Amino acid sequence: MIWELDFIILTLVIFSGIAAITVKDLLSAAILFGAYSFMMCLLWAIMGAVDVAFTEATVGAGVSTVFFVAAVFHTTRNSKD
Amino acid sequence: MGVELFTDIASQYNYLGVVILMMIGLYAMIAKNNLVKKIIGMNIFQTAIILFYVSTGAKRGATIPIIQHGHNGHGHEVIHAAEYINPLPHVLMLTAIVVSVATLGVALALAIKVYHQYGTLEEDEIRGRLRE
Amino acid sequence: MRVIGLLIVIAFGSLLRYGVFFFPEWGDPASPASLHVSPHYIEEATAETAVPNLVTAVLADYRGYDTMFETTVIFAAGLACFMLLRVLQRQVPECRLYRHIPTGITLRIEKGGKLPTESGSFERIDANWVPHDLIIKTTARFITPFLQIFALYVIAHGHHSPGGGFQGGVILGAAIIMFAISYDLRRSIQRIGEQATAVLGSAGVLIYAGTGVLCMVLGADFLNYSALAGLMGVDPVMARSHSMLIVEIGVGVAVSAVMVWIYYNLSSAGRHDEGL
Amino acid sequence: MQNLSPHFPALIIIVPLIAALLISAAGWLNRRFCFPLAALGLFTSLLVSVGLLSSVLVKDVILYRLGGWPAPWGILYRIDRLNGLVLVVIFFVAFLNLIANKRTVEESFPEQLGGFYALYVLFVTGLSGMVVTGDAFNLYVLLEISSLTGYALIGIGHERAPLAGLNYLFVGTIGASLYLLGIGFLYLMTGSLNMTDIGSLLPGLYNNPVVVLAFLLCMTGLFIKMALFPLHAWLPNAYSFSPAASIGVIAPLTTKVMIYVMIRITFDVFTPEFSFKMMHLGQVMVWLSVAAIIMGSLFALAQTRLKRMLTYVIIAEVGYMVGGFWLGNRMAVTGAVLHILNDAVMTLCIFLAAGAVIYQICGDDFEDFKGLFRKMPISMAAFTVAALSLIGVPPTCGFFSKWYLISGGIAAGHYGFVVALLFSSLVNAVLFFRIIEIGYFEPFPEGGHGEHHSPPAMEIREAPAGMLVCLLLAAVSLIVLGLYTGDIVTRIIDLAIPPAI
Repeated sequence: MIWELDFIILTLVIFSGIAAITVKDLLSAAILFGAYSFMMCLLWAIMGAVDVAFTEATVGAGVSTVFFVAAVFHTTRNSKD
Repeated sequence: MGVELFTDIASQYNYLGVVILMMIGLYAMIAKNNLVKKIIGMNIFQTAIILFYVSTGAKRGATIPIIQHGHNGHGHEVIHAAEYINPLPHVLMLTAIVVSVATLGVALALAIKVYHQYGTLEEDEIRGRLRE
Repeated sequence: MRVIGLLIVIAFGSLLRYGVFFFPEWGDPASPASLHVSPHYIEEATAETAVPNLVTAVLADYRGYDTMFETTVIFAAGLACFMLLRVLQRQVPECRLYRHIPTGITLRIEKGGKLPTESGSFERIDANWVPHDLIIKTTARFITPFLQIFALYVIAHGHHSPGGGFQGGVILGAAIIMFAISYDLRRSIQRIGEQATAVLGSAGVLIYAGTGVLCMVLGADFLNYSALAGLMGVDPVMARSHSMLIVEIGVGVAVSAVMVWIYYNLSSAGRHDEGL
Repeated sequence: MQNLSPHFPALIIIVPLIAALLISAAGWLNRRFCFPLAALGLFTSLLVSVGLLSSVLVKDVILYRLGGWPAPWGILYRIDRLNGLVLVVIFFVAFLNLIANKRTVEESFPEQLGGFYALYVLFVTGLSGMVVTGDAFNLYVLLEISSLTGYALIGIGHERAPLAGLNYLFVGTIGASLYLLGIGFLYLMTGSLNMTDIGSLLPGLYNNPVVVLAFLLCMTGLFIKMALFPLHAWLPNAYSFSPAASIGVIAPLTTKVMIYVMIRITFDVFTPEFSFKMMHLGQVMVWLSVAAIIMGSLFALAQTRLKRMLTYVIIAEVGYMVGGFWLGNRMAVTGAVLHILNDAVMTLCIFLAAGAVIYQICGDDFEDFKGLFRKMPISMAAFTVAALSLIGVPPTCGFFSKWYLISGGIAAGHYGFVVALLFSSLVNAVLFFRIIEIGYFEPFPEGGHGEHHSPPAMEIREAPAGMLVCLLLAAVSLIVLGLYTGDIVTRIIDLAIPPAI
């Protein structure tokens, strides 16, 4: 567990989290949320939690983003805040 | 006071990351106007708790919780617990990730239904339509 | 709302930040979390269950009851999406688009209109149709079998390498979802219908609960796999390893079926005709 | 049946779980089997829970190892008198409500019958699992099952149900995640997940701020899930727009089971010595529940629709139980535990009566109740019995639990709580007699029932037979519970409360 790498990935996770919330277009929010999950999966892998990383990669980055895009597809893309 | 504070932050920054992520998620759920943004905030809140659990199980200098030496002959060397990372939080967090996806699916289904009824995902517009 | 949100966040954040001061050192091997229960898992798991991957051992055996309810949570989510979104009366969509394959001309049929009968070579496409993309279709068709084999590998190989029922099940579901996205939802529903996904979802969880009931019938506690040793003709430790594989297969079946079921309902908002 | 009794603790969860899975499969294969399977599953679990309660009365505590592993490593079921009693109440309420609402479900969800009954039985499985389990994380997973199915059962209603369901989902997920974080803090400090194991490891750490924070987090999460006063905003909308069949099982059970979980955690995980003496939280909690009782009653007075009024009555009832428990003396805690039992059956009876009336007259404004005593005598009689019990009139069980709560309040010298209880009883009296008076004395309007779409006067007849039988059973059980309060308390509740209080 190289703590410098862990620190960098953690800051990337926090930035993509804040970006996923502040961006106005919902589709890019969904994609940013996929990126957030992927960064989270890297964080787990670095911390040695390999099974959790695998699950987060498949379930978090994979299927959640598809569900988000499917939902945005049936509602609107633009949001006020 | 400054140095001791810094070494404390240096050693616990992972837990600070947990607190920051949780606050991002909580802020999004309360203050954001759009329903899908609230759902994203809910997910960030749940993954922050998962980060907390996994960092409780971390051990410095330990390898991943898979026992490798079983293949070279069946010599049963003694397994020292300090060499392997604590597997219990990983098991709990497999459950929590699966629960967060299940909640996400139901939340998006409800959001689609709300959109078909009120034509918008913005909380204040929906409240306006409810008053008529 | 913004100010209330900020106030709550700052108050709650500082409370937690104050708590972090008193947390044990991050990552030190002497923290109580790694001294009380987990040493038993690390030291005895391979002896008691013959499974090198400790996480799978704890997931499917020591705390197997948790995992059964986890699969039930996924199944309940699939059921909830079905009940919330599914529209069962056949609605004729107001306009349907057809593309003439040789020439690429698209026909727009309004409500009630019929396709000219003698035209065999028309294929229906989604209302907001995507351009005729040969590349995506062929690569998707090429990748899908390898993806499914990898998913089965992940389910089966959960004992020795990271992976197991959940990860494999989601990858299996993702292969079908990829097919549904690259082609169109109707074609995917023709191959794997909604009835198949729903019944497979409950069958997966039934496999898990059935193994538990089988152990109970054979006299041991619920989900105590060593009772199946007689049935499988192996010693109790190997019986635990094999029944963990059965349970992982049940979880994989349930999770893949439910992921596809949720995708069908979410992507077509319950009408099951035009998805992503 | 006797050779199965060692497996009763596991059977009580597995029977409804497998029944739910078979119902969902039967929903696709042929729909006639859905209702019988659900009824059979819940009835067998009711019998198993009664058998379990009787064997617990003999053997004090039953332990059941899931997967055959000893306590801190595997998951352990620990059944004593407290959760044996709550189990019987859960399955009694669920079974009665299932039979009563058979017709309404067939009318409102004709094609999705299998899905609805599977969600219904999974909801009951989640609740009963929460009550039986002895493992903190297993309780979180079962909490998620019951909440998820609860969101779905509420979201399938009409008008504003999806929006109310979504708000309930957001608030419920925050509550469940706070509980999970609290358990994470405990795991960080003790390293174990079994409740009694944590309880035995904690005494050395009581003054550690992390344990205090864990206690606050767990309690806040549970207060959100049980809709205690400042955190109750999700309940009125969620409960008043959901379909009649699902509200009949959600309203009586969710808040009561969450109060049981609070009692279980304060007794087993944080021993009473820590929760009552060290945390000196009792005063704050009792004044909070006094506020809950008063605000719940006042809001109920302000409502014009029956269902919405009943939701505020539920919020006031939550205030009774939380206040009674945090008073801390034996009398008040007995009252709180007895009130869990009585309030579940009372809420079931009043919601069944309201459902029967609304099923016939398709509207729940107060003027619709004109002259209903002549047209629907039996359901209005049951409505009156439930109303008397909520007010607290002697033969019914409501009086006895209120009696214990009031005497506990006096013994603890907390007169604010006693005044709040009396005030709430008066307000309940005003609420329900207003309706009964409209129903009994106002003449039945001959020319149709008011202006909106309700059926013409001639067609209003008594509710269907299935609903009536369950309604009468619930009303009779209110009185039977009242009469047997004496030995329910002496044989079950007194021994369930640890002697430390």
